[in-house]
Amino acid sequence: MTVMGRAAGDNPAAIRLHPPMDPDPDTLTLDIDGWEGPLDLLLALARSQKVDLKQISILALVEQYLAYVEQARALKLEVAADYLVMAAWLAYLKSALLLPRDPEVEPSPEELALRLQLRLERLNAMREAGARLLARDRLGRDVFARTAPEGLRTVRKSLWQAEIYDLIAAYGQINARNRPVFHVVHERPVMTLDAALERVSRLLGESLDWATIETFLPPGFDGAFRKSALASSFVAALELARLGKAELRQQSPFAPLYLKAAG
Amino acid sequence: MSEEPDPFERAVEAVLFAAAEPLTLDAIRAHVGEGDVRQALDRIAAFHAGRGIELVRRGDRWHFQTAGDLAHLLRRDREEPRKLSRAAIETLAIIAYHEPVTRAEIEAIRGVQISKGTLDVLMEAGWARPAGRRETPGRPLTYATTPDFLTHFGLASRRDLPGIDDLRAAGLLDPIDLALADAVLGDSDDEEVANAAEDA
Amino acid sequence: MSEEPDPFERAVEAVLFAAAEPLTLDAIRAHVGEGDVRQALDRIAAFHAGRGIELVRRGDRWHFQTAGDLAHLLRRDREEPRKLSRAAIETLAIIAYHEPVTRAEIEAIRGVQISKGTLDVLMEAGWARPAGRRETPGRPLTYATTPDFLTHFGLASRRDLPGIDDLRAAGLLDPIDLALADAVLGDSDDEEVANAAEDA
Repeated sequence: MTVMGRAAGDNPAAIRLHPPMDPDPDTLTLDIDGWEGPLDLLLALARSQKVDLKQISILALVEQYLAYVEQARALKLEVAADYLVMAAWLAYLKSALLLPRDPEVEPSPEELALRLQLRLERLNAMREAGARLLARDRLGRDVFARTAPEGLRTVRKSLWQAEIYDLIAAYGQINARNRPVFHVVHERPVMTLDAALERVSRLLGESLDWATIETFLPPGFDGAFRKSALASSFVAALELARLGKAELRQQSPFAPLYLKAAG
Repeated sequence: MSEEPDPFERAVEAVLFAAAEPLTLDAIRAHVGEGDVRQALDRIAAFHAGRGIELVRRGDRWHFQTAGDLAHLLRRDREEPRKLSRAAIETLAIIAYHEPVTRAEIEAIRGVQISKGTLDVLMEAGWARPAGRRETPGRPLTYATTPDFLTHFGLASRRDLPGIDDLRAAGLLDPIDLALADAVLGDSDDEEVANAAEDA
Repeated sequence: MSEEPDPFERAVEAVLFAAAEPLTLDAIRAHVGEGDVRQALDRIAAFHAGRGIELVRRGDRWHFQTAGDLAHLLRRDREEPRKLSRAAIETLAIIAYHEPVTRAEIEAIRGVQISKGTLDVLMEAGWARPAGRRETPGRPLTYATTPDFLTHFGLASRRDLPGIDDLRAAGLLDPIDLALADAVLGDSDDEEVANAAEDA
């Protein structure tokens, strides 16, 4: 590392901007877009020093970077935040390297500089490795496999499995499924139409006044039987009205239904 | 190999290997340039003769192919254990208990149609076989089990299959479906009637 | 050739030739049956050495391909089969030389975040794959290269990665903290020697 050694001799004014291809300001926009982040820019600047990365002057590199970013801003180019963060950090590093060392401050500026140099070395190593990788004889570009191989085939043959238990259990299930099933329909409490006819016509004869249909139902029943009796009694009432034996009256839909013997 | 391969021969070999289809002499020449392609082909053919790859001529085209007598190696059979489907195991059980039995009879007993694949699977497994035609209208094919069936299921004969009484004693005639149905339907008379109608 | 080719060697050769992709020893064995596949492969490789077709090993898989020095005859077009971005190339190199490596480690080396498509492109190409989680806080996913990566770039194994031995020797594959520690220790070499002498 030559951080301190070279720093004193370097004249900041002599540091020139090194855009990668063309120093023309018009293309600077493209250049800054072309960097893969601040570290990438730093690596390109470092390489422009044309020394092994181990011998690099970090102080010179810092100057180069700051000058580059300054120029970009002078040209009113938009500089992404991470480049500015790096610029601020490098400005701090620069002052720390130039000022008398404060032993209280950890890590030391030399360590920070070394860390930066190590990062650049590592990025550079991977960049070169990638290039060498891509330059190899690549299958499908430089070397070729057969274009139309016969191919290998694996024919899958099923080895069917079943146990004796599966077999007899299945047969048991079929049998159970198909055994005749007997059903006994429970006797339901209903009032037949005949019974209703008999009851309604008998009760009609006992009173001359209008009476709701409910009064014709057998007393003391609830639920299903009462519903059945109501339905049957209603049909019986309609039948009696048709025969001219009864009159029906209702004020409106769902209003109480009144019956009385005909005329 | 001790002798140094001829560069031109190497080039022809590589071009033929990478080609998508058999190549004419002209097509080969278009890749490798000037040289005696015919002679190179003869020498390549001789080099590979009797090995796993051979250079063959088809009309006026040349190509590499796998040696014909080794074609059987390119196909490999692999056995995979598979469980029979419920439909297949039921069908097999009906055949075993009722053989010889027609497809229509199997369906009548199962209460559902069987797909074509079901009987195929049983025959592929080597457990069922066609067993002649029934002399009734339409002369339907009947099915029966095979000796392999007995072997696989460890039966000396079909008479070793448990009878209906055995199945009942083993609880195999009290299927879960109906027991469950009874439990559910106990609550409501109306529902029981509806379900009974569906079951019938 | 005067000598009679070994039948087993022929069989291995035929299977490799017919295969659509590189084959492992096990895959070859599944087709050719019992025999010393490794020895057969060595003999086949020797038989074809220096010719237009070569048998090559890529990881634990083997395949035939055209000889690399004949690329100029065979190259179908000048276009790269897959044009990779600079970010993708660097990321691939980092994965290959450092695997298994987390996304954060890749980003630390490159000094920028990985944009969304970069790893996708490498995985879609079949060169990178997720390789389990690192048992550190957050359990980050790691990435590694695939067998197809070796095949595509013509590497017998990762040890064949260009310059990997030099990079390792130079400590450039070690984390920076380790390199820093080494640099600090370097200053105190004398002390260490002195201590070692005392211990002895």
